[in-house]
Amino acid sequence: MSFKKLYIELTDKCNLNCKMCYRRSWAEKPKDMEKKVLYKINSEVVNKKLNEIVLGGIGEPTYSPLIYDAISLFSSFNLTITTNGTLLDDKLKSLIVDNVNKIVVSIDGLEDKYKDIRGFNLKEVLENLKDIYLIKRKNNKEYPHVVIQFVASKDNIEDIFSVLDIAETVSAYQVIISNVIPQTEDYKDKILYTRYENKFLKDLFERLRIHSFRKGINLTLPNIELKTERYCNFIEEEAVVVGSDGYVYPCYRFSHTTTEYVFGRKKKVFKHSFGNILEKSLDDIYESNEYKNFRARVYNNRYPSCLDCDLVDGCDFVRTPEYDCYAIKPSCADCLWSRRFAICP
Amino acid sequence: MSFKKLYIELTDKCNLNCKMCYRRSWAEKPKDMEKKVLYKINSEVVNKKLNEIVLGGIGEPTYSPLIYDAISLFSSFNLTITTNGTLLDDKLKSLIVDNVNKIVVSIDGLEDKYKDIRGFNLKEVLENLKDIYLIKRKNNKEYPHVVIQFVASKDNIEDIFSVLDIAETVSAYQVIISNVIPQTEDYKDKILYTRYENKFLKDLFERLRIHSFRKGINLTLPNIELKTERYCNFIEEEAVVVGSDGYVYPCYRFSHTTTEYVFGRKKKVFKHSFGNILEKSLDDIYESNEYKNFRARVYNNRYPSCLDCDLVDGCDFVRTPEYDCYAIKPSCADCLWSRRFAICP
Amino acid sequence: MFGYAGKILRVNLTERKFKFEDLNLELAKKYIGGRGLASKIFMDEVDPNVEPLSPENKLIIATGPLTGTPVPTGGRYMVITKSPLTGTIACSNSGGYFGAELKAAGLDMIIFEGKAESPVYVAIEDDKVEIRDASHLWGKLVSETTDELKKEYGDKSKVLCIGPAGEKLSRIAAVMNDYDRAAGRSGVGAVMGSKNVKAIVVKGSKGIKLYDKEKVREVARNKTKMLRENGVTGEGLPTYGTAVLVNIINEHGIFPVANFQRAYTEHADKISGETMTREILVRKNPCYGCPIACGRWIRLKDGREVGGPEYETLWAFGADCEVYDINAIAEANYWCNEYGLDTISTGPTIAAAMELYEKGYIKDDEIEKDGYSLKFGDAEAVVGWVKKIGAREGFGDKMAEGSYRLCESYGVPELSMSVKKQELPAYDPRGAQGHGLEYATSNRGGCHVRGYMISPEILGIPQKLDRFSLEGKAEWVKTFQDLTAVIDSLGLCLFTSFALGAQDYVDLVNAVCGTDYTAETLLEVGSRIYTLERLFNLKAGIDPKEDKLPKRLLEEPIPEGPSKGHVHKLSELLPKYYDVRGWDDNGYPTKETLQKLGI
Amino acid sequence: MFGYAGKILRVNLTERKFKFEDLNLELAKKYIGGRGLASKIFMDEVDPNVEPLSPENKLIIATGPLTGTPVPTGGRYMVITKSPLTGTIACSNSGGYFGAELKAAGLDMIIFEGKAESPVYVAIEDDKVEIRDASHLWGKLVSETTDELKKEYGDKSKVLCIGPAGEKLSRIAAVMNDYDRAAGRSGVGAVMGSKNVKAIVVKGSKGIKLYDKEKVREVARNKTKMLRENGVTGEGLPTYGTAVLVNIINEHGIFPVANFQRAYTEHADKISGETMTREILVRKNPCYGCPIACGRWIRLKDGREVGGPEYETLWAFGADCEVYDINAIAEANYWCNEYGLDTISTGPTIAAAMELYEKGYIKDDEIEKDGYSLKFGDAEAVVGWVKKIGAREGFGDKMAEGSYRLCESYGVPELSMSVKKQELPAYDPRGAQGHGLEYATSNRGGCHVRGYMISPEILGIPQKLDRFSLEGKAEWVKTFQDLTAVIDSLGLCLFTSFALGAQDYVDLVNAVCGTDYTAETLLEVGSRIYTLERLFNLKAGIDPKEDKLPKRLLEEPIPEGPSKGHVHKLSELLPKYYDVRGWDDNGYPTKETLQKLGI
Repeated sequence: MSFKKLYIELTDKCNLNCKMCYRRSWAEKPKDMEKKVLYKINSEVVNKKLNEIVLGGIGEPTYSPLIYDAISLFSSFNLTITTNGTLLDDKLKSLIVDNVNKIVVSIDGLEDKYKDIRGFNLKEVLENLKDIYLIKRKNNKEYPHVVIQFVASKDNIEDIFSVLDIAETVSAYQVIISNVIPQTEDYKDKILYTRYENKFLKDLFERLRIHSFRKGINLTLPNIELKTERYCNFIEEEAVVVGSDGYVYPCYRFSHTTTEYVFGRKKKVFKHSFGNILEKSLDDIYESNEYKNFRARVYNNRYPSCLDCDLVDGCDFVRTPEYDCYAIKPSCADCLWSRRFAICP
Repeated sequence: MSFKKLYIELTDKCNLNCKMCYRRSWAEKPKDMEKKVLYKINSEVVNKKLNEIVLGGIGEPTYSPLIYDAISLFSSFNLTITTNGTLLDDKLKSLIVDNVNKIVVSIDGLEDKYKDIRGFNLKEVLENLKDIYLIKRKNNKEYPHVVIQFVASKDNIEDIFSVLDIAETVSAYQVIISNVIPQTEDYKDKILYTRYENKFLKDLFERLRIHSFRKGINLTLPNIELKTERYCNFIEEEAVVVGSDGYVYPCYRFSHTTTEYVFGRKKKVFKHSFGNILEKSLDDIYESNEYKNFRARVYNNRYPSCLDCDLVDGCDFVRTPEYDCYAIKPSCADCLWSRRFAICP
Repeated sequence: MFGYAGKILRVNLTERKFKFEDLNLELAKKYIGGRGLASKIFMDEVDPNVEPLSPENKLIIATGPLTGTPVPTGGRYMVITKSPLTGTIACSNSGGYFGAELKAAGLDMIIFEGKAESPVYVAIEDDKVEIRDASHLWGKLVSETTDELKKEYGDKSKVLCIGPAGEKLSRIAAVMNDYDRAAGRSGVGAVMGSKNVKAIVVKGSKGIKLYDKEKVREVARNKTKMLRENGVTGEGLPTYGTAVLVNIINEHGIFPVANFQRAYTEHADKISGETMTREILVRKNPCYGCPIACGRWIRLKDGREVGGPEYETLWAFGADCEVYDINAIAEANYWCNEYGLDTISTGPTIAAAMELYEKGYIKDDEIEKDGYSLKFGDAEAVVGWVKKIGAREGFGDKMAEGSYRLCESYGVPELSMSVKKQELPAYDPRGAQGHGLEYATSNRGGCHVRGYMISPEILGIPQKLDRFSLEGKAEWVKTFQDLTAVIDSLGLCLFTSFALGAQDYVDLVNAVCGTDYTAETLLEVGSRIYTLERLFNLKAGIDPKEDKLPKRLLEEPIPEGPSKGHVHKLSELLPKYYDVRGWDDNGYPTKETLQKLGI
Repeated sequence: MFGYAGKILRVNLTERKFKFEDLNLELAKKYIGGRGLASKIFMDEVDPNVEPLSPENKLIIATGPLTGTPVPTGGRYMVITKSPLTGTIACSNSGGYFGAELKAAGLDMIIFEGKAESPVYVAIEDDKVEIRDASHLWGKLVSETTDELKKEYGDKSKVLCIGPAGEKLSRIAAVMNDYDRAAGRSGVGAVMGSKNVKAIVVKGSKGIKLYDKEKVREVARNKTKMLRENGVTGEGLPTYGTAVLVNIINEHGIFPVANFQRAYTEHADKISGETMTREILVRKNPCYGCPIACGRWIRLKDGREVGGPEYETLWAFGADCEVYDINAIAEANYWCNEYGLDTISTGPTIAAAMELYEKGYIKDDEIEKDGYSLKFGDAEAVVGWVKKIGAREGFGDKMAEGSYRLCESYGVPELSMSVKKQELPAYDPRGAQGHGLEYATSNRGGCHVRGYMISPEILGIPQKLDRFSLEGKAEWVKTFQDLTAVIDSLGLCLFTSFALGAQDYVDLVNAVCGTDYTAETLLEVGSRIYTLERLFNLKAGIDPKEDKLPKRLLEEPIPEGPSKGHVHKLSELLPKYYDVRGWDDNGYPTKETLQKLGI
């Protein structure tokens, strides 16, 4: 038993500074992954059968000097890149078509909204994606599949239908709608998901779903109301995250110290690592008792649920995931991903 | 490791035929427990340290010819009786005061409503409880504590404050409010709990809570909205139920084949036993792999949640607890007790 | 023995005897069960040249190893026989609760041989089997028959039966179960009728052994999650049923109108899933072990609550007959269920008759006595003709033979929109090239559910293909056909494939049965099954030249709408398909292929 | 070493030196920690006859083994010293975040000895300890001091300090932490002031080792569930804070009005939890690791958001002074926090002064200069006097000595509603006999939180007792006092006891510390602690005759309201209590008792 999916954060720097980015609430200085970390990872997985390797994290992988090394190193794996799609030069595009299975690109609105949110012109990104399509055609390749990710908030929800149309123009394989997890005070009330009944999104998503059928677009929608069943995709998929600092994290949420607004409630989230890859092997870290117990707890749902606890508006435990009222650290009791409000590619 | 709490159903007959009784939807003929079953139980637990023995079940224990034997047999345990309180003659009252730690009596409304629901005069029950109080005083005994259980529905909710007053008059130790789990078509819409926000009960219960503080009455309230955290008291308390048929059940819900209306949705619930006490020892049954796996699954929350599943209005799996969509049998995915809508004493 | 019951019931109707036989597990591993295994047994036992409605034909009711297990959608059974409509091997598939109950009674299959002297029904209660007189049931509608048997055997019992159409050997008669579920296509109901078997009633109390219960739970949870989160199985189908397709298919301009004369209508929404949900839906109506519940339960105009129409049915009696009246369609559907008729053949046969009438082949005097017109758009007439067909009354008697034989009798077989004499379903292949290839090559004749290419070509599942392009389509069709053969044989619902892939079925079957399939070996089984069926057809004299489409679809461009101007380019696709299948240029499996597949 | 940090910091202020000492685990087992262990150490090290405000007195800041652990409400610390108000041993208890941070810095306790030459503060960052000059902080309010230190040590640092009241040796001065949390009673702030210690700032990064993590999680989950489902901890306190009691206590006619002259008021709701929630509540304000969050954060009339008043405070400045103005009370509370005053002593001292004034003992000219009246009901004056007391200005200087010394100075000590010179809290014992016994026997003088008999006598927790009856009350008081000593010593919040019983604390401490307590042995520790404290007091010259109540409560029946006509029957309860405690008729622990308890 070992992990089956590996997320590698080549850098946690980014060339953009999007409005709702997790990076907005960071205290730490962003850093690039050291080359030796990348090569240590490679030496550990080179003989493994992994389901997927994702070059992603909270930074922009194509902004890392290691992007070329990384794609080459992991080309024999089912390789995914999550990117903002703004930095794809011709060399990189060719490399991607040759070696990558999936490229996940964030598009959060039409021209104006996109520019407003990301401070970059959507047209350039779409040009890049069309180029990739053309290279694929030229080389008669099925891969990489292009996946469009849209992070929905009150800010951009009106563009959501159009993004499906955009996805069609770049022959996207799939569109993933996720919800925003606010990281800043001014985003905290822009969420669209609700604790109770959500007629607005239910109706909107029903129409969007029909729209997707018409377009023949594979659409993945997030949860819109709080549900009982919790499901951590990182743990279910047996994934680990290696941060740009070389530390091993159980998920994106615990990979950086940030601030979250959980239904408007401010929460300081501390990063939580189970070891550093330069000090121990990935397998040893993954199989450490601490990490195993953590996974078992989450997998078994043995943790409280802050989101619908009657005491959440006062409770001290919810202020951080350091400990929850079941004495669990780090705590997933307030996690919006496990509720499928937010979806990680 | 063995069980810590034992429910014994001396009979599943009852002298009453209450409007919202589980027995209303039974197909089976009620039966008394055989004497040899009771004595087999006793022989198995006589040297055990149990936290509690409850003479209860869905029938009326004082309607069983074995009631005297049972109280005497288990008098050294922390013994609870759940009863409608209508059949307490002088001999029984003395026996109860001498040997029982807790007597849980259902009172679902004031005179009129009580009569309407139970077909019996409340006054007589209260007289019985006052007698018990007097015998306790006379003998200078703290026990049995008298617990009043009120099963709330649209039918009787207006009497809920008064029931606290009644509890005071009989010096009740505690009042437990539970919610009705409808068993018949005409009760199916009389539930007060909701999937989404429940302003009505929230407000009512807040006032009721203050009322209980004023009365100094220990009040236990059920959940009123659907919450994430599920918690089976039978499993948490390591309890087993021995039915009047000698079979061992994990809980009351699975101890008889009945019909439930889950938020108005009709559901056939089949009883599910893990063995018969005349064939195997209670310990062997409790420690059987089937039963252990069942407990672990429920304890670990590894079962679906039908109540807030988007597909519940069509799904075939929810029609019975025979199997759910995780291939679990019997399924607790639709259980209203684990949501704490209903509370068992 | 995990998943499988391990037992086959063989009923010799002629001698009114039955016996139990052990399931050959080795063969089961090779052909899975259900469609695959039953086809293999059928082929081993029956001369492909048998006359379909003769006592020498056999009829197999088969479950798959996952039928009756708690695996999602594990409620399906199949009817395998030689089709009186197409002359090919037939495998019609149905949901509901009958299949799971049959398995619970400890049976993987029932093989009917010979012919009963007089109408009988078979009653099965676990190991107890009785062949009983059915003369009191003969002539009864499906609901009457079912009610009667349930009254006798209790509410838990499940009933499979034929209606009057099957009794009267209509070549488009279905085998019905649980009132409104149909093993609909290829006239399998007529075969059952020809054997004088009116019904099977079954009640089972045996459990099914699972190889690794914990693994089954894990896998079920995982697959259920995929079904729930998938747009089609988790939202589209549950919300609107299969009728969700009406507007979508129409908007792509491949919604056949007036017997495929056109492929787009402005009136589609009147008979859409949205409209059905709004106007007549009472509740959903799931099959055994299904969380999706695409089945509908609707209210007829007269207030009766009955099973509702599928997408294909809405089209067949709707656009194909130019009837845009949801109530009329619901009623036509209801009568098909009562008489035991295949809606996908019945509607288009009426539509073909309407075109025959429009073009003057059918004259007024031929239908005068029946009191119904054959004008496109006549809602009342469509309902009326269904009853006439079911009862083989008047002109309905002629239509009961299906559109091909009808059109042929007027000398214009090309007006039958069928392949291998079986009516095409609700997608105009001129706007979905892969789907057209699948129509042409389907082993049971014109059919959409042997390899549903609408999924990638329209819905983008698992990925969007250019529907007008020919590129890669042969490969896709083969894969879809093979995977479908697997899913059918497992006893699962084809709709799961909107969310699940080959590996998911591997996970399911291995957990339940303790087998060691891989995605590759499982798909190879699919290919084996498909090729075996092909072999049967070839031996039955079905010329590979029958791998064709109606001339209209090859030669007349779609006249209007979003797919305007397109024809189907079968001739360009077929050679590639044969090649991909490992068949020779003439469409015959090569020796190497047969050897490789171990047939 | 589980739960405990294992280390004590001893600070010799006179020499401005410190050293670390190992925790004596054996002693810890016997006295748990916190209140118990610190009292034992205090008693071993300090002459009971020490002058409380002299350098020879010591001041211990102590955590319990559960302080700083993830166990619910594990955020408490205690201040142990000899009280300048009562002359008894004092143990004042506080929540907030300081205690947990101290533990995180690796300390179970700080023992202050001697007296600094000039004002100092102590800065602790894990193993780094500095005794630093505090002259820039001296004279500053609590929030100013805290802000200043947080500016220097970072937002994560936690600050404990005294306000001007402590500096000026007010006998009702509190030790404050986290701005608005108070180790309030018995004048412990004055002892800190007498040592010239202005503040402690602490920042810790060490973890606490848990004996059995999985068990701790299990137990925490279980206890949290009990807290959440309990009416008081899961609903009453979270919704309204401790102020939930205002209406309830008043409706029982034991809500003291005008310095206990009456015990019921029609105006209670104006200062109730319901009203506070509606009018001034901003949000809840929890302590470390607490899901209950009874603490309030409110808005003052001028818009500032600050910590809100507790039930006791609402009563002390409210009904006891006949001020039914929630804004004024909130402001008085605020200034108590800023000056570092105990609200439960400050309000009643003002109330006593008001009665002295009403009865003519205090003349107008004594207070003229101060500009505030001493009329019952003068809201503005109450706020004004708080500031005067805090600053020891004018007549406030006299009041800063507490109500007993104030009344005594006018020759009427009986007008001080106090026991052992400490002001009684907000429950008239004439209508709660057990609670009155607890007032009389509390080891730190008049106090409700050494054995909160209101819980059974009014709230019915764990069961309803007849509040006017004497039956069984001595036993109940002993049990409550012993259990409270345990809870305090563990470092948990007393409020947990509304939901938890002895066995629950056993579960918690054993899981965290790996100890093997049983309910019996743990309660025996409680009894040991209680008796040890008693011994100290006896040695300090506190005569058992001081186990008494103000004459008014024993002799004057409650004049009106639901408890009308009752007096407190202490003389009937006390002998039984001594007996239950194993003390002789004169209130001295017998040799056997001491031996049995191992003291």
